[in-house]
Amino acid sequence: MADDPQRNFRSAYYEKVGFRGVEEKKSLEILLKDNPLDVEKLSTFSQRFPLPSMYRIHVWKVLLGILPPHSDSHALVAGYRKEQYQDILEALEVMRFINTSTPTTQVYLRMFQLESQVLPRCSDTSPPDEENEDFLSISRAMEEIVDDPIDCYWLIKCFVNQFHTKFGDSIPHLPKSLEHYLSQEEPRFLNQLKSTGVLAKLPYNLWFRRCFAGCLPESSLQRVWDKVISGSCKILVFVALEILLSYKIMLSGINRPEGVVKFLCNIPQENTDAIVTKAIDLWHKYCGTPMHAV
Amino acid sequence: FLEDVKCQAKAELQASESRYQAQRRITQLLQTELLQLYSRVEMEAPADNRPPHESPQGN
Amino acid sequence: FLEDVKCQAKAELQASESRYQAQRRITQLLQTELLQLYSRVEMEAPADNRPPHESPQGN
Repeated sequence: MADDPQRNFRSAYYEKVGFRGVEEKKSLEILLKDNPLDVEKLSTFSQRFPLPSMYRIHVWKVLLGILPPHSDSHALVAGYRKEQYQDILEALEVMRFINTSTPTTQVYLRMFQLESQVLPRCSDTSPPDEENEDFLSISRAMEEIVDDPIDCYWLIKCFVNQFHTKFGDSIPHLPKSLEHYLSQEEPRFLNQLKSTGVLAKLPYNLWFRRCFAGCLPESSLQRVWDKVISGSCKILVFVALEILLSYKIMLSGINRPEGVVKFLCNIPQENTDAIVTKAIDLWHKYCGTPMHAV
Repeated sequence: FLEDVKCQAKAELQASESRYQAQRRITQLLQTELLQLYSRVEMEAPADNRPPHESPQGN
Repeated sequence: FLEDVKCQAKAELQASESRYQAQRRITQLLQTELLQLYSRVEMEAPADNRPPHESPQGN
């Protein structure tokens, strides 16, 4: 009976989401009771384990500095955040940059631009640039994850700002890094991608600037963003790598590089959870699991 | 000494708060003025009553 | 423990300052907007070029 596949499946399942998940949740709850919160430990937790969805937004807010480490300041600071949000929104309405029919993500973009002092002049008719499109993409994804608009705006703003501050210098090197790990995992496939001219045309922008927003469904995306928000941009490389490996056969059958790019920009949304799980395993394998704390 | 630090922190926060309130009053005045000006512009030019930001090329 | 209190105060002050800075950006933007609109009003109505604040009853 020990080899009963169903039983093995069941224990593997509990291992994955059941008992282990309960233990993880408990240890996170202990961390969240600390006052002040230990941001370092929360980062480590988030690097190692998936965040339980009931705590995700709260942990993200702490990791991104939207809420301070001291829990007894949370109410005060949340009040400030709310007022800041409302002040900006009101001003943009009065100045007619936005109105009641403006899509929410466009509103967030204008708010962000106002705060960064890059709100385009009203006479400026230039089409939105690539950076704005990246912002809008991330906003659309965040909107699916976060219900409260105030939280949503602050999370988008701080996510985007932190990503650029922390990883701005690393982003240009991520394609090279992807090539490196692909050569470790599937050197023949890498050569094929090189010789067909596909490698140079991979959707790096979608992967490494939008952090897979608009590529992965939110349920998978948030598990990737857990890692990005807690301090790793390397995870993006491994998600890209797993996407390539998962669709290796399919991609080998497409002749034109444009066809490959088109496929990768619209990957099937069914097994993305498995892709992310494998990507995280591979990331831990190459970059190590943060062991200290927790 | 701890009390001292706490007092100072409280004073700094209050100063920041009052600076914010002052700035907010200015904003509200300016917003009222802007709204008035918009309605005046639109009254004077009823044919040309596009909101200024929605058709910027019209300027 | 003293460091702890200082950290907490600093975080609160930063959040308050961020709210104040946003308000400042708003003020600047409103001022620019008003200036533009005034100059537009004066261009469009050259006959009626009284400074708007000196004869508000003229509206």
